Amino acid sequence: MIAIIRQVLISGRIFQLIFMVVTIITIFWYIEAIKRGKVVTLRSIPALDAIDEATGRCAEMGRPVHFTPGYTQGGLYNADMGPQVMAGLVILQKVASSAAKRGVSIIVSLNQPEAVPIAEETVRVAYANEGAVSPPKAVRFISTEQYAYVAGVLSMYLEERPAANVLMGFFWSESLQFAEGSNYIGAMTIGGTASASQMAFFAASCDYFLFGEELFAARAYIEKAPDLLGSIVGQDILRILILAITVLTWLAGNFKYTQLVSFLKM
Amino acid sequence: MTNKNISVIKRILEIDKRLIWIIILILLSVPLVHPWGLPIKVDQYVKDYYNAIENLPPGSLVVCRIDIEAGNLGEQNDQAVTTLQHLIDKNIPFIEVCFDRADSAITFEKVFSQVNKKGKIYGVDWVNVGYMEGKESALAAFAKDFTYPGKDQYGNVLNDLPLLKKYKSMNDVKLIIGSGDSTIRQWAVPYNVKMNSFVLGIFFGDAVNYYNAGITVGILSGLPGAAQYQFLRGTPGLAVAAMDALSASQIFLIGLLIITNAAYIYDQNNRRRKQ
Amino acid sequence: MISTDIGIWIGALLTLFVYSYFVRSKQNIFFRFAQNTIVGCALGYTISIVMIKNIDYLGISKIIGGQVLYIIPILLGLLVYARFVPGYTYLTRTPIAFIVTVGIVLGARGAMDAQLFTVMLSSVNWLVFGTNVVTSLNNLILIIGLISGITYFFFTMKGKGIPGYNQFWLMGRYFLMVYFGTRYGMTILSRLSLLIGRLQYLLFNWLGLR
Amino acid sequence: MSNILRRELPMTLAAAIVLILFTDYYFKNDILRTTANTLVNWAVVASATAAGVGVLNVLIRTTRNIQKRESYWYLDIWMLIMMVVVAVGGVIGAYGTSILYTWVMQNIYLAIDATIFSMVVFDITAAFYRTFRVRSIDAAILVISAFFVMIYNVPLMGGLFPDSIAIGSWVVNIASVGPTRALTAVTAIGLIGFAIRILLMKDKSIFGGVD
Repeated sequence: MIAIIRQVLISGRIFQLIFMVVTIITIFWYIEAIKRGKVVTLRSIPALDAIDEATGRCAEMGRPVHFTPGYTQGGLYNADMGPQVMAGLVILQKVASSAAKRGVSIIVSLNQPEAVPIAEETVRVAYANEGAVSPPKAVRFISTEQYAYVAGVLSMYLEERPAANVLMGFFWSESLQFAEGSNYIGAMTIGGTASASQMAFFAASCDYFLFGEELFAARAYIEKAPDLLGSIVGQDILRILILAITVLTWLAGNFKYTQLVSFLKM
Repeated sequence: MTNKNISVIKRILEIDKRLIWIIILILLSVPLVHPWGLPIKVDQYVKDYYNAIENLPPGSLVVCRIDIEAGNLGEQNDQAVTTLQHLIDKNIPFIEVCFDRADSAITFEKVFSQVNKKGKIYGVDWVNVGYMEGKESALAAFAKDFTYPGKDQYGNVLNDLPLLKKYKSMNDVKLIIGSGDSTIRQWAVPYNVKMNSFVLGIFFGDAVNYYNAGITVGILSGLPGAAQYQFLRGTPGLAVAAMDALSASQIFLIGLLIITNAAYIYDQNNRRRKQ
Repeated sequence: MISTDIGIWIGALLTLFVYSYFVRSKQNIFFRFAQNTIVGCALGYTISIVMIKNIDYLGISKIIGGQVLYIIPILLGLLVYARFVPGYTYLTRTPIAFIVTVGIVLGARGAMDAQLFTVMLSSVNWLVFGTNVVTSLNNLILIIGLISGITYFFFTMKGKGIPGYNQFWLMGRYFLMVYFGTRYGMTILSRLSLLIGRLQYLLFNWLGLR
Repeated sequence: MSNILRRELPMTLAAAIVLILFTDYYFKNDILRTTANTLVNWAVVASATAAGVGVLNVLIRTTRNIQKRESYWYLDIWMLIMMVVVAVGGVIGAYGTSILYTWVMQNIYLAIDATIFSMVVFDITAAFYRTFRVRSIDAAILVISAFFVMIYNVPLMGGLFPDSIAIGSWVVNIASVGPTRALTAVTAIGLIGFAIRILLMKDKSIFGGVD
């Protein structure tokens, strides 16, 4: 039996496959459970609650709100950056509808050509839901190249002076350039990323920030759809599993029980 | 508590940021023009990086993935120039290829123009494959067959170059110089080749993990790495001069941190007492 | 000696134009000029290298070489232009879903091994018993930092009355703050090096102060 | 029909991709391997083809600016000139090797690009001065760890006073390692959850998420 498994599966990934199957089942199970009426309450994510405050501020000052999902090297197919940008674009829905409700105009700066239709559609629908037309030049593709994109956004800051900047997605060095640039023009800044090297800068420089998995959980937090809530609950169960495995490997290492690690590495 | 004290505290807490920038600019540029020659400590991983190249037998092939984004040239220029000069001086042929961004090929030209070629011939002593699209799958394909991209950076057919007639794939390589998880995943580990990490300062933490795990043999990271490397080679250049500038400005920032926080705590206590 | 190379003069002036951003936080013609120049160059780069070269090398040359199926991604890519045809915007969804999903899955499957399992298994070396006091204390801090850090990201566990949960959650937050401080402190030096690169260009290459 | 194109087709296609790429990851099979590699290449080609949408977006916007004579409209004309120069220069000869292209890229593009990156220095010091104050326990922990790490990082310190870097070294190598790995792990969970939602066809955010 084990010999057959070893022949079919790539070595080192056997336990990972088991883990993946467990993950899929868990998430599926909890999505169904929520649909059947299980109630969950998510802990608060202040950065997402602050979006309404941000657009409110824009309405008071009569200035636009600015949103950007950050940078991807190559395109949206980039494995490290693309998913975070997509998670960021989900938050655009919240920003756009909140802006539309208060009659604030929105500016979306983009680095990915493929994201242009997504953003345009999102903005159009959000304004249409409020019976308004989306502001002209709302969605702006700037450049695929990192610093041309940075220059474009900073230049826009100086010209249109948005009263709030929502930076959610993947960032490299531009995280700090956007966040501090926002501070120079006296705007409110909400930042969010799961980019390991940049969370620290958002933590230091933004008025509100979220980081790590909170970015991926944002959609569940905003929409509260059963599919998404179920997935979050499932992921919490996985976290317990991961904690358990971590502690077990740690104990196994301490008590020189090597079989466990070789099983996990199978 | 005098009013004078309070106004000093206020002033410390509300310095115009432009004043800080000007001080930083001065602290960076003065030592650059007139280096003070403060001592440099050479870290073990830089020594290992140096030794890995120094101990290569002549004629063994090195593959460089010197993938410098244009914006990072300021930090990585000296790293690359010193490394390439070392290879040329030791008569070691090398292949350069990059995968991150197409403008890496241009930055490589800019870097290589600063190297004394010592009469080395293109195609025999070095080959610049240029930029390959496709990220990790391209890395894997290139390792299997060096002529996979077809043409080099200048439009020559790779099959016609003498160096690539002699060396065919990653199996013929003695040392990899490069960065990134993908290099380790696709080149160093599967082909069991020694690898030197060539990284930006901010990726030092990741590089150290691989170094400690014994996957890479040495690390060259950022300007401090370049300075130590130049020091080891006995050719102190701009990076060594830059160390004084970096030390001075960093110490200024640390001082600023202490003073502002002392002032802040003092100010807070004051307010609390008044209430 | 000040440089006589026109290229260096242009580069140096553009460098100063960009820094004019920091003089006042208002738009000025110099920064705007530099911005339009780089955006223009980058767009030209996008057209020639990102688009034409890639379509040629990775698409058309493969179709000519016999791999006819490579027409599919080109057609998929062309579908994105349906965005300019009123009423047919929804056609863009299929190609976008394709491109995006490839990225997400490549990330996710790599993350399972390189991120999740590496992290879980790394704790095996953090020995607390059988080493000296300092090492075992350090290793204890390592494992607590890891576990409490993960605890911070529980989304639905708050208020369930798990004993010690809130304290552990707070500890996770503090550990994350240590991480942020460390990252910030580590990065400042390498960022300062960037400015040194530009200063070398201005002082030495342009003004020739050496 | 349009409903299928609107929702079912993209979601099914996405789920199929997840399935193929996941199975390829676990199973030894050459056909799967080739299919997976081809899919990745296709994504590159499709994305390259689609890049024109971005270029058109810019062109429409700038033409409107120029027509309406909005502020700095003449610089927009300059932008279009640079675009044409680089695009033409990049295509002639072998891609990206003509003298025109390399000259513009080396002297103009590289200079601005590197300078914009170096602007981070000003931002990082301004943010450092403005925010690194012990306002709360969180901030205090952040400031104190940054302080020791900065001392650890001064090139001079390791040479002159080897003892001064001990605490910084401890923060870098011990205290910050746990949270670093925790962040890596939870980000991975978020990402895997995302992929699984696509596989189960429960996530429409892959094409924008609006109906």
